[in-house]
Amino acid sequence: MNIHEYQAKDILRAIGAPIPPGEIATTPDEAEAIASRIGKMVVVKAQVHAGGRGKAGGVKLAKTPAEAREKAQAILGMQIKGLTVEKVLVTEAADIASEAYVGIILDRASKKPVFMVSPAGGIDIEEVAATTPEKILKLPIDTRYGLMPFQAMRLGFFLYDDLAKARAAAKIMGQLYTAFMQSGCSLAEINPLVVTPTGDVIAVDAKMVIDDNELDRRPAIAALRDESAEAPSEVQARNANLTFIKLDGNVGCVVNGAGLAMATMDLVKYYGGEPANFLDIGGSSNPEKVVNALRIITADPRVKAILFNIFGGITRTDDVANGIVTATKENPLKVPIVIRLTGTNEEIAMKILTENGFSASSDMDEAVKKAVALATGGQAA
Amino acid sequence: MNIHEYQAKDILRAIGAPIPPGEIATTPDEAEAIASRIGKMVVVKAQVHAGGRGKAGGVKLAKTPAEAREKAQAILGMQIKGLTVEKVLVTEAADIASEAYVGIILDRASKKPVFMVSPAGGIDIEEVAATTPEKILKLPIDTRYGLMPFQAMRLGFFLYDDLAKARAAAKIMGQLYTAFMQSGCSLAEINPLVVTPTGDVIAVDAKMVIDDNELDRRPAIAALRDESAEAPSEVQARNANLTFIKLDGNVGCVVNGAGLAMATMDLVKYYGGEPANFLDIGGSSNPEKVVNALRIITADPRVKAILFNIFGGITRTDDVANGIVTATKENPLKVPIVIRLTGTNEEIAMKILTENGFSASSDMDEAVKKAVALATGGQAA
Amino acid sequence: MSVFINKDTTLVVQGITGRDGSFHTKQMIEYGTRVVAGVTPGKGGQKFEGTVPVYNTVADAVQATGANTSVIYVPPMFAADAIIEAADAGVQLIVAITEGVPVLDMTRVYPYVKEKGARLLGPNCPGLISPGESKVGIIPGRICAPGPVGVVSRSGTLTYEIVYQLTRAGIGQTTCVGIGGDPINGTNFIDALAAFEKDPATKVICMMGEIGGTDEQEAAEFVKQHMTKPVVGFIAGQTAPPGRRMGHAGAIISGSAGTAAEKLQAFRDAGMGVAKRPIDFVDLVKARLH
Amino acid sequence: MSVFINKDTTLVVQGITGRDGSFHTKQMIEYGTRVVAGVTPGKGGQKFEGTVPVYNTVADAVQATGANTSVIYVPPMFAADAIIEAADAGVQLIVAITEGVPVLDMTRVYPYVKEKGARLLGPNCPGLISPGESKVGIIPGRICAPGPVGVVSRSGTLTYEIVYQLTRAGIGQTTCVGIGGDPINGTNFIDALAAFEKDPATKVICMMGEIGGTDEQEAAEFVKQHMTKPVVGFIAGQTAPPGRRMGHAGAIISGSAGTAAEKLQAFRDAGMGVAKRPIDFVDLVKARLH
Repeated sequence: MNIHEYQAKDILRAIGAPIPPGEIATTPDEAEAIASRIGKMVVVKAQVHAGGRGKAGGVKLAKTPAEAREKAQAILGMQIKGLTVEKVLVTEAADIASEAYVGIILDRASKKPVFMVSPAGGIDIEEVAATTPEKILKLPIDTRYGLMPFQAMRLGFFLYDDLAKARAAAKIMGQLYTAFMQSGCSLAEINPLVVTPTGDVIAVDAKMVIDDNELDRRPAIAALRDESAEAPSEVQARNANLTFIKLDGNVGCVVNGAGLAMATMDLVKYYGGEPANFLDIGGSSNPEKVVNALRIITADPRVKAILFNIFGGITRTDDVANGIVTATKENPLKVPIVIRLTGTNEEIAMKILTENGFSASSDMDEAVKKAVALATGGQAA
Repeated sequence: MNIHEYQAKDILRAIGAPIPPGEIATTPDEAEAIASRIGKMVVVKAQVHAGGRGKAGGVKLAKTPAEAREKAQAILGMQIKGLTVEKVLVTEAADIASEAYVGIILDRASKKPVFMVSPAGGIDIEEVAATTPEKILKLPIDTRYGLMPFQAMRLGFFLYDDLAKARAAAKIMGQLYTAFMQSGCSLAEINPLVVTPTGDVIAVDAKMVIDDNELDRRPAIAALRDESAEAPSEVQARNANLTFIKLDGNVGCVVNGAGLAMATMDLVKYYGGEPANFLDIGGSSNPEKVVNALRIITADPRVKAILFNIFGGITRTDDVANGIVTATKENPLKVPIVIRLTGTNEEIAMKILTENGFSASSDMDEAVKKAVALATGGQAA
Repeated sequence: MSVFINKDTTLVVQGITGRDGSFHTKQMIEYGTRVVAGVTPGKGGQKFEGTVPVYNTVADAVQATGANTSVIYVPPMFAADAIIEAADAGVQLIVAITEGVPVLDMTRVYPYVKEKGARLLGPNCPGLISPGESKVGIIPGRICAPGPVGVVSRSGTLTYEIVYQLTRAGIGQTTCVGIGGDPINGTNFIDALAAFEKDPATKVICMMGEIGGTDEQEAAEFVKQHMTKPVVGFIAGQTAPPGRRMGHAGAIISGSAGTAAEKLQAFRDAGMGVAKRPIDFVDLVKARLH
Repeated sequence: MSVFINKDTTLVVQGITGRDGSFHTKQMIEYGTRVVAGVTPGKGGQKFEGTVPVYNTVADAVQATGANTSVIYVPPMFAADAIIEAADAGVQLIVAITEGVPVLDMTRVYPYVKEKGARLLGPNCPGLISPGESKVGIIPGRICAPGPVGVVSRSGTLTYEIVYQLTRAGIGQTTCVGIGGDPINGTNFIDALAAFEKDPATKVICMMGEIGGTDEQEAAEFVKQHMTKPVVGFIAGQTAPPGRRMGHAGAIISGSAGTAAEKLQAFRDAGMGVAKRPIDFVDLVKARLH
């Protein structure tokens, strides 16, 4: 789960990290009021779950409260990578002597959170990694020990030769690590970490991504979810316990299991079609899930055919059959459907489908070929 | 460092452990007032750093506030193992259905804190260990992981078959472990852990010993020290950064290093004498330490001879010589002194001593023999 | 012959009285797995289905029954504790079926299990099956048959699909191993490949990977360096867009790393067979069995 | 020959600019120890005494100089971090002189160092010296002489006393090792005995124990089972009362465990020589050198 910059900053601020004051505004009036309270030059920053906000015109300096109002007016409602800006952060503009990058990512290879720091901050760290890898220090952290003082100091000295700045940075490393662990992150970043002309070290931008699996035990973090910042179909799918990702094709896919779902999409492509989505109904299916899945898929006008591919293990194929029957009774389908079912309770499922006027096969390739043909203008066999 | 039962209970209570209400009293009036507030049968318990308080008559039931006053009157001022009772804990008397033992000790062998629990509680756990070891479960805890839920449940099930009681006990195990780690303990005990007739699990007595090395970083714990509950000479020694233990003999020993100090005491005994004390002036000596050491030792009227045994490594023997000269000028010695010095700056030390009328040797056996002879009625050579 | 589990596998089921645990325990017993104990705190002393003794703790279960393998069906927030409990009790193989285990939990679990010298499979995996000998987890027994092919996969139902197609074509398996799709798991492709290489009954290995990460590339390198037996590979997610998580926490392409094209190239570079479709495994395996 | 340190020992001093660190670094250099680096955060780039380069971190120091051994003179509250830093930087031998390290810190340090495969000596120890080759720590060099006796001890000044008496009697040492008196330390008697057993130059071993714990009993058992070379033992604290801590955290008799009598009996049972007084070592060692 992504959270907004201002939310990540609130978490870090609560731990004591040095972050310039700022507040969130949803209207130009609010932005002006906040800028007045701050009483200095401010930055107005679009709060959307997308990178490249600056390039898209979503981050603007404002010298006066009136100017802050004007910039907020321009940014609020703007579209960035398909997402509408609903909120702006109005925050004190920092004087910048130098910029560094500090991040923690949960790393598959080392099986640990890994600190990545670089004195080349403020820019895309993947680019630094590709072009000047010697400017990045990567330090895996054993979570049984946590970030140890000597590690924090080593990270600090990688950024700054000066002891006081290295110490200040080390302290912020500790705060970022605490935030990462306490919030159940898979990523936490401060970019840029800024040294001001007076030598203070402060966090000017912050980003956190939360491991979805952590949300059940962290209700305060889960409450930070901003559904207005996500695609409505994906919100709907998540609330129905489905994993759904919208794509550009015309074959709507309903599959159980992520691997089989991806393989099914690949096979659609192999036979000349284009998948309209990734949709995993998960392991323990029930008819209701299937109803929701069909509702989400049929809402997409580009979908020309629907393909079910269900391999029953934990999933009972009769549950899926019942779901198809229920859903299509409620909302008769406007596009053809191809059903492939095999595994647990396959005979019962076939019977249910046949009795309700559906046909089904047990062969994956055959079903995919048929769905592609239907989507590209052929007829159901 | 030992802390009192009531202090240990305060620590546990702050973590949320179920402990019957109680307050500390230094006068019978206070005890009566506390008993009135509690409004039920109470126990009046002597707060001294000594085991066997019950047997010594330092723990008494009181049915009424007036009786609490009476018992407090009897206990306050009483001597238990040479220590005067200055405070009593007045606490609600628990109804007891069963008693168990729960303890954590820092164990040399496993290099870990080890939980010891036994359903045979309320009595001396060392006796249980000796006679019925199958009634004790010992569980080492890896501090990198802490007490894990399955371990706490395992300990709980060892005490109680019933799930609710095992869970309640597991929770208390977690609280005791938290207290142990947060306070820097070398030992923490709840004995007895009581099940009441209504099935509640509560901590009726608690004990904690703090690792002295933890005190520098735990000022709140260090502030719990009750100097009135310790022997004055040991308090004086600790404040002077000396390690001192009073014994029963007549040869006062001043040595640098714990091992050499013990070996010196052993040699005193070997040559027919009895050491009056263990005293380690530690590694980095300065003259002031020696002055304090002599002050503490000469305060004991049983001391008939003083033996210095100094092997200079980090310790500079000239510092020791200067300390002897300073101390004896301030307070001329009433008993003979035998000095053995060797190592760092030995020549300077010998010169200082000689110029001030002392003699010194560099041979340990010779010095010990001479000191024993002096203490048992001989004369300084 | 088989890898990781066989006729001598004696199993303790953690969470045996839960919804998933009880269902799959029945399935495993039916398949012939030697389920010797179950664990549910507070139900110690009871019997599951009148036959399998239930204990309060894994330590009790192992002490009483000598179980050498554990399978875990507890809710995600308790799974890390359950895995460590099993390792602590001296179980040698721990199969964690639970989906949704917080990844940070696994950063502590992994070194614990490693220090104890146990093997962990999963979490978020379907388990494994040695057809005709033992099944631990949730892979449907009826789609498998004994035979000479080792199967290892990051997916659940995709594994079933491919095993089903192999079995239908008359090609049986030594062991089918689902390693799970989580970012941090106990057993990886290389561990399974090494085990299959050592197993004399395994003649060909089928390996199903996914987009995301570099495990498949490292496995391909291992095949090149250390495997004498033929390996056929497949990658799911060729049509997946970069930067989006496809269900599994692991199945995500970030930057240029972890694409299907890159992984398939690594397979080819290692001299592996490459299945473009699941059904292609049948012919590719057949060709390598002769 | 010697154990643990020799002419090839290259040393980094953690806390080189502190009071104790600077004093003893000078002593070590004077003795001939190859002190190649020092560490003090914020003083990276400076030179200690104009010759030894100082670094901000141990990682920097090891990377620049290849130091294989570290000695630690940092304050007790920072010692655990310093030990782990040394182990993390790949140092093979870590000698922690610092006294007063919280024991709970050591419960984390010990497994860390072990997982890294490094050896820790101490904390709260005087270090070690291989006379004529290298000295790491604070044992006074002038009381030692090269020779055939290995010395291992829990005490500081008691070790000096005995080494001094040996040297005065013309008996030199291969290596004198002070393992320290803390309840949890990195190297115990058995580790040192095993090293001396393997060192061809060591002919007799002197071992000074103390009351408290069971390390000496276990060491005696090790001598009985695994040592071909003669060992002479001593126990300090025969006159110590039970239940009182005699300076060292370890030197405490609890219940009937850890008494001097018990330990001396274990020595006798293992066929070891027993020194009643420090001076007795001289004759006991002489008798065993022939």
